[in-house]
Amino acid sequence: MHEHDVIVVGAGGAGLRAAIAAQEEGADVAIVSKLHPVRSHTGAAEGGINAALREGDSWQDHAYDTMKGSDYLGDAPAIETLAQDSPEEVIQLEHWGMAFSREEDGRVSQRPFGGLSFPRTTYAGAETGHQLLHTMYEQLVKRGIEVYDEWYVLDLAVSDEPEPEDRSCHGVVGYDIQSGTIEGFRARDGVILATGGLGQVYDHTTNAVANTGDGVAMAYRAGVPIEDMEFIQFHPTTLPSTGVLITEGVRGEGGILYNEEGERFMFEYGYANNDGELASRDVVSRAELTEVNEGRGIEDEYVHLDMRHLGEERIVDRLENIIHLSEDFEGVDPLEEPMPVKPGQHYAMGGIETDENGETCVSGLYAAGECACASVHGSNRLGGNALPELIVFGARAGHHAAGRDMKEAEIPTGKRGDWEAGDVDTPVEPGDVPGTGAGDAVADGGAAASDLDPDELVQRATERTQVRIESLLDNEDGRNHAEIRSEVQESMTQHVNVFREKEGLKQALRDIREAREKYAEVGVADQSRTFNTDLLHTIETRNIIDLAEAITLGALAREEFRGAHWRKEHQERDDENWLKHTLLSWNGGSPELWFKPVILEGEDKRYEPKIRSY
Amino acid sequence: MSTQLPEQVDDESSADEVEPQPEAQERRLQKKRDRAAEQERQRQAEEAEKALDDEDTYHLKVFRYDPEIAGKKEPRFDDFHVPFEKGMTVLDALMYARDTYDSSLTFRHSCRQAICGSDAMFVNGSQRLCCKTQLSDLEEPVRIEPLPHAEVVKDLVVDMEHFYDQMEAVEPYFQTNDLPDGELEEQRQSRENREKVKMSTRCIWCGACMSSCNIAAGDNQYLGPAALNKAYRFTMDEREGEEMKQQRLEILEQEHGVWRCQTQFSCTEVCPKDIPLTEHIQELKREAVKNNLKFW
Amino acid sequence: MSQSYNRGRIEDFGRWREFSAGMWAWVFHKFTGWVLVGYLFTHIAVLSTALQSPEAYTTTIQSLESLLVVRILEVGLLAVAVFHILNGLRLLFVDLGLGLESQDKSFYASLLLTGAIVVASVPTFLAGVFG
Amino acid sequence: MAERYSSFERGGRRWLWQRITAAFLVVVLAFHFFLLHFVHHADEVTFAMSQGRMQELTYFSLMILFLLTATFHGVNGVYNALVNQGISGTRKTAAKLVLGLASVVVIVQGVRTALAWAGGVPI
Ligand SMILES: Cc1cc2nc3c(=O)[nH]c(=O)nc-3n(C[C@H](O)[C@H](O)[C@H](O)COP(=O)(O)OP(=O)(O)OC[C@H]3O[C@@H](n4cnc5c(N)ncnc54)[C@H](O)[C@@H]3O)c2cc1C
Ligand code: HEM
Ligand code: SF4
Ligand code: F3S
Ligand code: FES
Repeated sequence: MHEHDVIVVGAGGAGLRAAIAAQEEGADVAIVSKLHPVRSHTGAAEGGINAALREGDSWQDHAYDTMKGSDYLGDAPAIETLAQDSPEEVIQLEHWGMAFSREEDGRVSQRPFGGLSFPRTTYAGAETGHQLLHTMYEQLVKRGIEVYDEWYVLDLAVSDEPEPEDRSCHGVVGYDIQSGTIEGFRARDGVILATGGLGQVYDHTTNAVANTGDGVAMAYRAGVPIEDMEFIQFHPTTLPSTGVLITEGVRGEGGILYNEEGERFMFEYGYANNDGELASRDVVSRAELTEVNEGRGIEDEYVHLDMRHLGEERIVDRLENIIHLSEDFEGVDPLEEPMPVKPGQHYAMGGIETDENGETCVSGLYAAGECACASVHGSNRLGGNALPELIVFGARAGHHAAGRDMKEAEIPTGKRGDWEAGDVDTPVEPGDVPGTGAGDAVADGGAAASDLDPDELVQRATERTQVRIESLLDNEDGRNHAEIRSEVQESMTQHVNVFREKEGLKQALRDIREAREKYAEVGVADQSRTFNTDLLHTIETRNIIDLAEAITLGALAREEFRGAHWRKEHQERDDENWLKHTLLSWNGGSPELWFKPVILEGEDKRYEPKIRSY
Repeated sequence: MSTQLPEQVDDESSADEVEPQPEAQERRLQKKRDRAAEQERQRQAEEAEKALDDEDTYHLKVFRYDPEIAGKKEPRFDDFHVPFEKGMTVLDALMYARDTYDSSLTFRHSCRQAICGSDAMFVNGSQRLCCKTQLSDLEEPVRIEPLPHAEVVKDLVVDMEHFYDQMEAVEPYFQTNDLPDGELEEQRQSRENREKVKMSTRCIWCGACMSSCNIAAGDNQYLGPAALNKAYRFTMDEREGEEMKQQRLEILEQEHGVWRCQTQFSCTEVCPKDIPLTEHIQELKREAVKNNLKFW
Repeated sequence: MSQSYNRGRIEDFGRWREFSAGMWAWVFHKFTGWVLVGYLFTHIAVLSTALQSPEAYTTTIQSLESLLVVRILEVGLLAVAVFHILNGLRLLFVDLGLGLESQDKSFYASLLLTGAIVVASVPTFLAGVFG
Repeated sequence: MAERYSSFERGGRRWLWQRITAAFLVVVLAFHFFLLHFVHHADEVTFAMSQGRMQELTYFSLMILFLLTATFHGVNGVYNALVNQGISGTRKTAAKLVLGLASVVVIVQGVRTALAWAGGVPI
């Protein structure tokens, strides 16, 4: 068993920042990550990091914009923390050498971004995330922080008191991908989950193949509530064959969307008569899908984004990297042909419920980054707000876990503040399939009896995981997970996409149920202990199923149209009934739905919900 | 290992055992036979389909090796026929082959957009990122091997430890003695200087360059193009100051530093991020010489 | 890194075909360099017959020069030297950071030029040996 | 980790000299070839002719310099190649010694020959 003060799971922007922060506090910290740190998907972020750095800008403005962008579903304490801490964190990055783009006077550049009242998006060319990730990894090397890379975290070692609020987390169980050994990691002071996004729940996403939402699923099954899962952001212009993102800049420069008939549908079918292609992400995404659904899509799949009329000179000057992206990943030369594009999953606003210090309701368990939901983004994330979230809340979680004295959090976690029970009418029973013999492969929640001492608890969790792995490997001729995974992904893309209607959501739940049943027969054909990706993907598929279900349950429950969540039957934002967060707790194998109110009370003002219009 | 289960059956031949088998095992075997039959049918169907439109499939020859699995201990090449779709990359084809034909086919990949650097492989004789390589640009059969000059872990996965060691040997982190005093005050950097280091900051640690370099292949201690480029990124950053530059050049000037480079250019040719590696290394050599001249 | 993994005979054979211009240039430069040092040593050895007596020197040289093999070897030496010089120049430019984008073209140019010069000087080199 | 490479050596000087000698050799070697193969035909070479040239101070010193640079360049090149090949420790020291010795022999022999031609340092 490995032992450290703080264990950070995941080495993207959030994980790296958390580890550095914990070390700043003097803790012995280690990172456990299924990918080598520089392979994390934070590297893919292009746009930039929002921070109020300049004269004329203020954290209050940043907070206001964020709250408005969230469609009033963000919690003010979290949003204000983000806005207050991000300038310092961004300057910190600069002092660590990050290669930001520069102004004439040598200061870091900032640019305007959608939904922001001030150009406060600090950037490094079209590769901000890459620079951020590498700069932070460099600091890790400098500090000599230990990294267990290519170690997959399978489970959390959480005690099993009846109420999640009474539980505590003492470590994790890791699997060394290279050698196949399973070992416990005991964390004396805390475990920080920073496992990133869950885009693989959908079959078309800008996220990496490794973004399977492991952290969210593990925490969920350990009893930690997950929040606002129904809010998924879709990006309207991604390449159909890979999901690679084509920046909004193309439309910003004057790129035009055409359907199969060559019609400029944004205008001709009245999706956005004023803004056309420049309408907001969700509007454009829905327009594109409507075209495809009504038979005017190309190959019944995508639409065309044409920028040829801008002229080669202008394209090369301003959008050069788009030419490469389109050629490399789609085999299309955008100077010769229009680019095929379609909407793709991009970001999960929801995640593990935390307070503004990154702590969950289970003591000693923290979460930060895309896997967490302190509720900064509410129902819709503004561009450039995820990267500051990583460093701000990564740092806070790290400091807190390592014992820094911090202000008491204002956001209650678990069922500690106001909460109300929820109910949703599902066509099939969600949650575990009882009696399918899936046994340990689908074990839930609290790892071991609460009277165990922490070491034994981690040991127990490790043994249990070992049994689960062995049983997967034993079932050599079981079903291949890939088929199950793609069925779930397809169903999600069909029914829980930018368009959501009751019947479709129900169908998705049925499909997920079917997938669960099939998953009970899953097995791993590859019998090797060396780098067994078959095994890992099989485990990930389980996480995908759980999260797909959570997203769908949330989407079915929330009967309004807010932010990224569109419901056919409910076309209005309903502040009367729905200014509240959706939470799901995994209770003995079945999801329990409940709600908690949104906190709109800020430090020195209350944010009054206004109509979102841009 | 769950011991309650009947002894695992290794292959079909044990089905002829004379001893009566427990019912569960018999069922299991039956299931297995059915599966095998189904797989065979599927394979035949696929074969038939393939014959129909041969143009629309791509023929991959993929290196296979697994130190633990009987049939794979001896390295071999497996053939896969993958239906082609417009825009398909080598990585897409590998994923298709894995998900459809053989789930034990092993390779690293994650971002699918040339930013995580996990899937550098040896494709048709040169180091490439699979996710950034269009199948249609390649001649058939497409031969896919793990990166040369690196220990193979399994199939297309190589051990990157050595590469990481070299990257980390050049003090790959920003160091400076003069940070500005003011709160929220950044260090100034001229645009020219940022332009100068820009390309060098694009490295995604894929290891393609290192694998392509003959010198690195022959000399384990040679820092290699990627690490030298990493060093370049800091040495040339004006924010670090003269003193640091001195310290950095001392690292680079070691015997297995810049002088090992024989300007073979293959690193530059394979780099998926188009980093002018040779140029950077050469510039460092000149810097080092200039630096030495000062002491004469 | 150096333990180039043995992937069996399947792939060992024919790897050289995957060499790129810069690698060939390196191989040739190495080879020609070695030949040139070798020549330098023998050259001095031959020349030092002059230490014995002027006659010994003249006869050694002239008898050597009358041999066809020696003439052919000389042509070879010329080729080697010219390539080493031209590619050496190319390398000097590379060291100065000039023209790195066309390093492959300059290698091919060195090859072609070497060929041309050698062919052009064959008559001069072989002159007299048949007569 | 950087400390792992303890064989600290400033390779820079040898690298630079390899280039400087190369630049010099381009000119001299071309001249040498041209003079002895094209202007004068190799088979016409006699002791007397060499003697005539060698008695010229400029030519004499040029040839001595040629010898020195070529030897340094060649031997250093070979040494580099060996080191690049990965020899180290005693084998490296041995190579250093052998090559050094060889250079001395060639230079001494070369200089003696030149002197024999010139009949003493031509002043
Ligand atoms: C294409 C794209 C562009 C974007 N552009 C922007 C932008 O311009 N501005 C912005 O603010 N945001 C942007 N975002 C969003 C932002 O980049 C992400 O939300 C953010 O990078 C997530 O960081 P993270 O640290 O939470 O997770 P990641 O960087 O995804 O890291 C997750 C880590 O967890 C590890 N991990 C996962 N599961 C396990 C497990 N089971 N065991 C062990 N380790 C595990 C992984 O190895 C990895 O190291 C973009 C996102 C995408 C996809
Ligand atoms: C005439 C012009 C010459 C030029 C421009 C020239 C140029 C060069 C250069 C630049 C190198 C260094 C290559 C590197 O380290 O990357 C080199 C290497 C070498 N040169 Fe020359 N050279 C010339 C003549 C000679 C002569 C006359 C000899 C023989 C005595 C010679 C023998 C060598 C050897 C042995 C090497 C090392 C090859 C290796 O790496 O194995 N060169 N030359
Ligand atoms: S320099 Fe280029 S080839 Fe080398 S590791 Fe970096 S990105 Fe890959
Ligand atoms: S291939 Fe190797 S020799 Fe130098 S130019 Fe690149 S490092
Ligand atoms: S999959 Fe990330 S670089 Fe290819």
